[in-house]
Amino acid sequence: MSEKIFVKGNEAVAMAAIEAGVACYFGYPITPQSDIPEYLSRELPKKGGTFIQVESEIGAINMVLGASAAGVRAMTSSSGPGISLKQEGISYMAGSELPGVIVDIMRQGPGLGGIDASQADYFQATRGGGHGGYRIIVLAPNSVQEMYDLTMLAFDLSDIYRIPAMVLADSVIGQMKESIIANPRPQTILPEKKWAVRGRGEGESQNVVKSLKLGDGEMEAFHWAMHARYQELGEKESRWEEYQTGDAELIVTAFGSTARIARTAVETARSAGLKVGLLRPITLLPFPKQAYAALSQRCKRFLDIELSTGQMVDDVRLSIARDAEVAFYGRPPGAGSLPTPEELFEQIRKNY
Amino acid sequence: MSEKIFVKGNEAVAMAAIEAGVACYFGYPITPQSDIPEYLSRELPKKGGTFIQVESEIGAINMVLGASAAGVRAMTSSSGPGISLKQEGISYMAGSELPGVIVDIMRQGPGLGGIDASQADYFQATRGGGHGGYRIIVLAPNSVQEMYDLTMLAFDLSDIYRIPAMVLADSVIGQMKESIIANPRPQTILPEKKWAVRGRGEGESQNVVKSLKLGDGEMEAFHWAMHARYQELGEKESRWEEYQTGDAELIVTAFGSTARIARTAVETARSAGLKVGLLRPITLLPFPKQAYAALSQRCKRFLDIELSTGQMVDDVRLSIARDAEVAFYGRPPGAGSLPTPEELFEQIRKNY
Amino acid sequence: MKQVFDRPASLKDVQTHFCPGCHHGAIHRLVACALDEFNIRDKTIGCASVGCSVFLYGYFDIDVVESPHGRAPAVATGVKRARPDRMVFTYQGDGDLAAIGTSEIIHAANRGEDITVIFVNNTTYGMTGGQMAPTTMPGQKTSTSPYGRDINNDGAPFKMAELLSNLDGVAFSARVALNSPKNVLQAKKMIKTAFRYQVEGKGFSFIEALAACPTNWGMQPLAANERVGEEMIPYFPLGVYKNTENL
Amino acid sequence: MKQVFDRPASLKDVQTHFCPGCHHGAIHRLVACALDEFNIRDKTIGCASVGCSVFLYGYFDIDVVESPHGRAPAVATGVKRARPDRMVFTYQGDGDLAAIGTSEIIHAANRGEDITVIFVNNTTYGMTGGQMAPTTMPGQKTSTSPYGRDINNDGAPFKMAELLSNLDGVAFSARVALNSPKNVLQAKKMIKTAFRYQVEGKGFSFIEALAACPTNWGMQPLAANERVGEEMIPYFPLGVYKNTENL
Amino acid sequence: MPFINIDEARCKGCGLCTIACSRKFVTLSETPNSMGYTVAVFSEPEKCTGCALCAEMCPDVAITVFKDR
Amino acid sequence: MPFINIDEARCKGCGLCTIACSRKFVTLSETPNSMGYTVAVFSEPEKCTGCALCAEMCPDVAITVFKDR
Amino acid sequence: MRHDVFIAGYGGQGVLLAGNLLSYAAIHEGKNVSFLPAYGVEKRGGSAMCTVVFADGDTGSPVVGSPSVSVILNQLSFDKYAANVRLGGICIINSSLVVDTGVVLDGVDLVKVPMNQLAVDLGDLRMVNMVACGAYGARSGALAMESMEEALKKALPERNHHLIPANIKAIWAGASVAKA
Amino acid sequence: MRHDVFIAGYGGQGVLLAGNLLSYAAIHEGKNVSFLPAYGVEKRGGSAMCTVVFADGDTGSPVVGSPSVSVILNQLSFDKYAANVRLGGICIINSSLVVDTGVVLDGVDLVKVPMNQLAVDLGDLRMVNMVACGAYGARSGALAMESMEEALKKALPERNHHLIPANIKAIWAGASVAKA
Ligand SMILES: Cc1ncc(C[n+]2csc(CCOP(=O)(O)OP(=O)(O)O)c2C)c(N)n1
Ligand SMILES: Cc1ncc(C[n+]2csc(CCOP(=O)(O)OP(=O)(O)O)c2C)c(N)n1
Ligand code: SF4
Ligand code: SF4
Ligand code: SF4
Ligand code: SF4
Repeated sequence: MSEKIFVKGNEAVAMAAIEAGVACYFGYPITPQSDIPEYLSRELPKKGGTFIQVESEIGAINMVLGASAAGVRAMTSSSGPGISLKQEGISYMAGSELPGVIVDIMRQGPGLGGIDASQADYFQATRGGGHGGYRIIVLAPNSVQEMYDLTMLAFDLSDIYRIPAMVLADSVIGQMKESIIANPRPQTILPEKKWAVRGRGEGESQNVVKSLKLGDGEMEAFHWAMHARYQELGEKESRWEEYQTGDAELIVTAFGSTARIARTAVETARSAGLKVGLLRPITLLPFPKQAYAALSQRCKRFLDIELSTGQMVDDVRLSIARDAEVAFYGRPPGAGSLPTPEELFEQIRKNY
Repeated sequence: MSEKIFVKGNEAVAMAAIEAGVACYFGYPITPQSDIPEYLSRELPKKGGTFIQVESEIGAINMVLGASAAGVRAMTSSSGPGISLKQEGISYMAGSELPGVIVDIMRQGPGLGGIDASQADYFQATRGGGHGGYRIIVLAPNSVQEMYDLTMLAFDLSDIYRIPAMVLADSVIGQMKESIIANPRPQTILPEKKWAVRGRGEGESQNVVKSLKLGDGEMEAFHWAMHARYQELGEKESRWEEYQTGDAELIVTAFGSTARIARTAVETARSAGLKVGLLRPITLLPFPKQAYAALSQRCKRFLDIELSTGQMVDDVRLSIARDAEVAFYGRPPGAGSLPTPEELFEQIRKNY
Repeated sequence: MKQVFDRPASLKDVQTHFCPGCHHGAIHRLVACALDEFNIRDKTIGCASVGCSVFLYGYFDIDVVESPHGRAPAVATGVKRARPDRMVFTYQGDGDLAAIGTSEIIHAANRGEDITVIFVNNTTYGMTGGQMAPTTMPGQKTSTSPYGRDINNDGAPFKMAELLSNLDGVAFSARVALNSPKNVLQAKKMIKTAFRYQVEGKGFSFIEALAACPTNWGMQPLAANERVGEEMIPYFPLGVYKNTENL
Repeated sequence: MKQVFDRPASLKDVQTHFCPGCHHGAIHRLVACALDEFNIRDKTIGCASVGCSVFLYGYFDIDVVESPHGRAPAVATGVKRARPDRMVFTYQGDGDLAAIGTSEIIHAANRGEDITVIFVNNTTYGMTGGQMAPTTMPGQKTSTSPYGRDINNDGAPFKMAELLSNLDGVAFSARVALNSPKNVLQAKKMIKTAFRYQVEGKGFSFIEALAACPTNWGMQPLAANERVGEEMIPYFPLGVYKNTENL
Repeated sequence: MPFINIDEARCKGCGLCTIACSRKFVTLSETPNSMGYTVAVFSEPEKCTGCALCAEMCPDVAITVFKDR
Repeated sequence: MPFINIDEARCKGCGLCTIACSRKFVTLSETPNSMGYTVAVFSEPEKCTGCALCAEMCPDVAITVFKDR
Repeated sequence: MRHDVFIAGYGGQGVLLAGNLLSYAAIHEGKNVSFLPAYGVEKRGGSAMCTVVFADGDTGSPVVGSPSVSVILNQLSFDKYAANVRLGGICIINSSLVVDTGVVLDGVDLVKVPMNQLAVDLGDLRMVNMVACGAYGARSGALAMESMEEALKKALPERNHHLIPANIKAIWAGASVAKA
Repeated sequence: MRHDVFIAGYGGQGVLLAGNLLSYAAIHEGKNVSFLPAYGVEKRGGSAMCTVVFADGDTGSPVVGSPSVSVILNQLSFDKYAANVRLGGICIINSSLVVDTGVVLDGVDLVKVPMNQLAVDLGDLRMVNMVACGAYGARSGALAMESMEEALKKALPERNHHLIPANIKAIWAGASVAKA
């Protein structure tokens, strides 16, 4: 086991990207994610990679589109307003079946917002904030180690399924420092990027990367094909963590930073003799429906906790057995609105 | 009753906007909605209004933000990619509690897409494609007359609730010609725009229009206040149409153009002796949950039809009684993918 | 008998969707000639934009990547940075480049990205049905300027070849036209020069081509062709606006 | 005893959040002086941008509307078109105006919107912690140009006062600095002129103010102030770049 | 003797070639073809100099030029 | 006799005023105040010309100037 | 009673104007009307189609899968759409251009009208769409000739009103050939 | 065993460095650590806080509502956060700056350490954060002095390693005053 290093969540993302062999980073500063471009502006050139601070988030996502179309690993990162501006580009990437990693360190909003942790962009991430009814892969780390590991996973899944992948965290996970093991890049077998534009080359045939599909039934067929791919993703790649769910009579569910706070609340509840468990989705898209379906066969009470007025709770309701109940506790984002373990324990007691 | 006029859906939107007293239109061309700016570039100046073809959709939505902040009625219109680009601006308007009307004539996507009718942007419209977990008002006309009437309603609701309002249609409704009655602007009592920036004026105090909320608990309070406003909207402003639902054993549900096609299919089914009804949401946000809840008390079988792989169907599932079943039939957008009444009748028969 | 004029090899032998008399076709051919000239067809990536030239991939026998409306210079930057040894060009209309794509073209030019930009100025939005463009001329009637472009409301037409020349990153900038054999031959020379700059790694090269859009101008092809010479060229003078080789 | 120097009435009597030695404060005061001078405080709407000047509403005793990052010129256009008889100005940093807001400023200027734009060039992104700006100087180290701005990768700094002067819509464009009493007095004159243009309906007026950002330059206030004179002014020369009154 | 070849299938009858030929050897036919285009026709081959200016003008690359030498 | 007034509560001790006064009548105090700022202090009032240049320089509008006449 | 008619041809044949004319005629008869134009990607040349639905009550779907009447102006459209006509429906073709009616349409009343020729005889090929309208009205009986004459005033821009008499002739010409 | 400590002061007092030091010390003792900095809107001046959680097992929530130990370096922070300390917990204050301890904290072990003074006595006010760390280690017993000494190597940038001996003195100074 290699030595542990004590780093910020955002730095872990940047380190993982380099380990994953990212060739190009394109981004525009925005708090609370600027550590990522700052780290990469320092380290990526050393590795022969390209770092550009672009004039805007729109320019950045479209450079990612171009670099990815050319067959290399490319990424961008942003938050709130910047992610909104990238929606058209993400839609084009999805429509062109281009891989690429987008890191979204959520901050409070709407509008200008601020740097406080938020989970109110769950819908934007999982429903496709952009046009055309596409979906992307969304991974939700809850520790600095996962910021590192899931960033590398994002690159692999994105290349394998040819779907843009997003790492979705917030300022708590992004600014927090923890010791991690900088795991080496996994030996995943990746498909060759035969489709990439590299110059057609002597004799070889023309490659075209595009979203345009005007033939009769062509776009509809694409939608169904992607739909099937999303199903496959759901079966093969859904990831989640269960803690003390075995005999639980109430299952708390939350993702990212909230799941960290909730876990301590669950521990408190256990030591108070309450049979409470925690179900944490690690992949938000695909949403681990199967875990909810299975657990709700036995346990009929769920408590969904989010830093919003309720978004993931829809997916929970759509995933559980019909006779199971879901309570919701939300702390929408903003200064001074981060819940404490003590507070969540209270909620557990109330809903137990 | 004033004389009927035979016009395109898009033209009806533009006429209604003028009747509603829109002072400023800001837009950027994109098919299939360009008839709107084209009509307004001709007619709005005659009424002393401002028409600007802006350099981009981003510029346009932000001009709407500015004009609306200054207290006048302002609007923009676009489709697919252009709507994606407006997401940041819409989030700022929502965060600043600014009224304003956005017309979205959906086209196929993702990416560049094409002019074929689509309903795959339902999530983008109803889940807030932008950041910050806000919601907007979404109205879904299914006739040229409704294009006219709902556009005027959009302006009123937006002014009353201080929430941006979207008119969501597609190329079928936008390009279709029907005879309409150009109703006069309703005599709605509207709140005075005391908050608008007009220059503080002698003695009066400063007005500030902003989304920034940095005080302890300030943004969280805003989220809950808006949440309450959305609930109020749901209770007071939900609109839907029921057709032959009284004794129905199967209820077809669809919005916009699809609802038009479905209605004929339902008629066919009725004449074939099948007890089938149609439930058409007119407001997609607020979603008429109460209608689904009520009908599903008695009728346990629903068939949701959309021009997508399934989006509104989530809201249907979340609204109906737990023991009711929802079947889904989707025709994702694209050339040659518009369903026919005959085809939908087949689906009704299959699910009856 | 020897064939002294034939279709360039980089141009597919297919019928285009362009309207009769549309200059896009001529510009396509000249770009293809440049690719042939430097024998770079197999190492060139074209960045298509959104407009009547959206089917670039259908006409050029090269790898092509589609760009969102106005973003071709950003997409091209991504491609070029990923594959610095390849030749990369964008092909953009005036709505695409001078309206929605303003930021992308200005910053790509300022960074001096080693790409070639072909900018087709036909004073209107062709694909969407003839709305006003940033280059629409004063008084010109379009579907969104029904009373003619009003400088006071809409501003004056952009002169991109001149404007971009002010940026240090720009190595070559020229304006050409296709309205006469003489101008076509001159345009061919300029387009080759623009690509030569990239081949020689000299930096960002820019070609503004004045083009006719008979369909949306509501003119017959010949009349439209004449308008280029009589109205456009006087307002958008042809010539080289920047040429770092002469510095 | 007569008070010969006092805080302008348009400027609230509050402590600002600006760092010691930040020139934003001085620029705020001079804008307030102009509002007082023409007695337009009560009919002026300020369009705040996103940056260290985001709290514009906290310091100016006028109506203020917040704009998304870079979009202040579009927001100002909306306000001005809705209320043509009001005075409208934007206050933007260099990241806001010359990076993400490039399209909006260029097109507002080209349309000749009757607004005044105050552009604060401090060669960095202040609010977000000192990243590279479009105006960051060659070789200048920032948190995203740790090895110094590299012209070949990042392009040369933008000279906005000069660039915008090329657009017909621009009526007045000048660059000022706040690093010495002389320059402050000159800046005061220029800012007043810019607002006078709007008061007289003469069209789009633009002020670029060179400013110190001690915090992100990692310098003491006095050293930062000196840098403005020694490094910035030679590269960004002060003066009037466009003045339609002299035409 | 030089001559040009006009590809009927490519020609859209825009007529730009006709103004290219100083000697007016290229003209448009009177009758529209199946596509509704009045395509270009080459007259008096014997006098063609093979300057290829018509071909240079043609936006649809419908003209090819031959010359001996 | 002209004099200036430095508002302790506004002054952030940046020192820009000190370079404005050609005669160096404005200097920075040695000891930081509660905010940690070494604020500006006005010395030798009797010689002040009331040119107000220090006030013009002050980014925090902490200086007001008085003059008789 | 609910009527629907599908009209197809190539760009330039005035398919949309025909659809508008029938729409205004139906409106003149106090019907509710939905007129749905359909255009392919290449708006120039290519094919043009439209569907007109009119009824006393609700028009329902503007989209029609199997039209009760189809009016087809060229071969390409015939090959592509003729087969859609519903059993017991009518298929009116422009026999000047639709030469090969290979597709057998049993249960469908196939009406051949040499529209180009009739139009040319009347002096202007561009009136082919009027001939088609007349043929539709006469054969389907869904709309009165008089209504179409009235409709011309609304369907045609002022500047073309001088053409109304000629157009009326064309309508009647189509009618006389088509009426069984 | 799970430990948590909350440190608050104003910008410039080295709160975050203190948090980092304790983190590295805990790591040195083989613990899992979560260090969560918290910054207000105005990053300049204003208040600085951080929370350090360390445990043999899972650190769980990086956010702590009622800390078991709070180290408070100025009056403002005391007034705002002292009351949060949990029953039976420890509240170590910088008595040089926290003069008014009006808030009664029953069930909490209030430890007064004149940190500024100790630091100044040792020759550098900037070592106030080191004094605080020593006080925390000694009073809570959660971390060994030796671990902190070790931690200095990692918490301080190379260029400041010459200050380590002085810092060690400061740590011990704080410790000696704080240990009951
Ligand atoms: C974001 C976005 N906005 C608008 C459109 C619609 N659109 C497609 S092409 C085009 C402009 C075409 O004009 P131009 O760029 O001048 O090229 P041309 O067709 O004249 O060659 C527009 C506005 C789009 N596809 N995407
Ligand atoms: C769309 C978007 N992208 C990024 C940001 C983050 N951001 C806030 S201010 C700013 C730039 C500040 O620099 P500048 O405009 O130069 O103003 P200054 O702070 O230097 O006065 C950035 C990138 C944002 N708020 N919105
Ligand atoms: S519309 Fe204009 S630009 Fe487009 S193909 Fe036709 S002539 Fe060319
Ligand atoms: S960070 Fe720079 S620009 Fe911002 S307030 Fe401080 S000194 Fe001024
Ligand atoms: S220029 Fe070409 S397309 Fe035009 S008429 Fe001549 S040959 Fe035909
Ligand atoms: S310039 Fe103003 S803030 Fe700076 S030291 Fe002088 S008085 Fe204080």
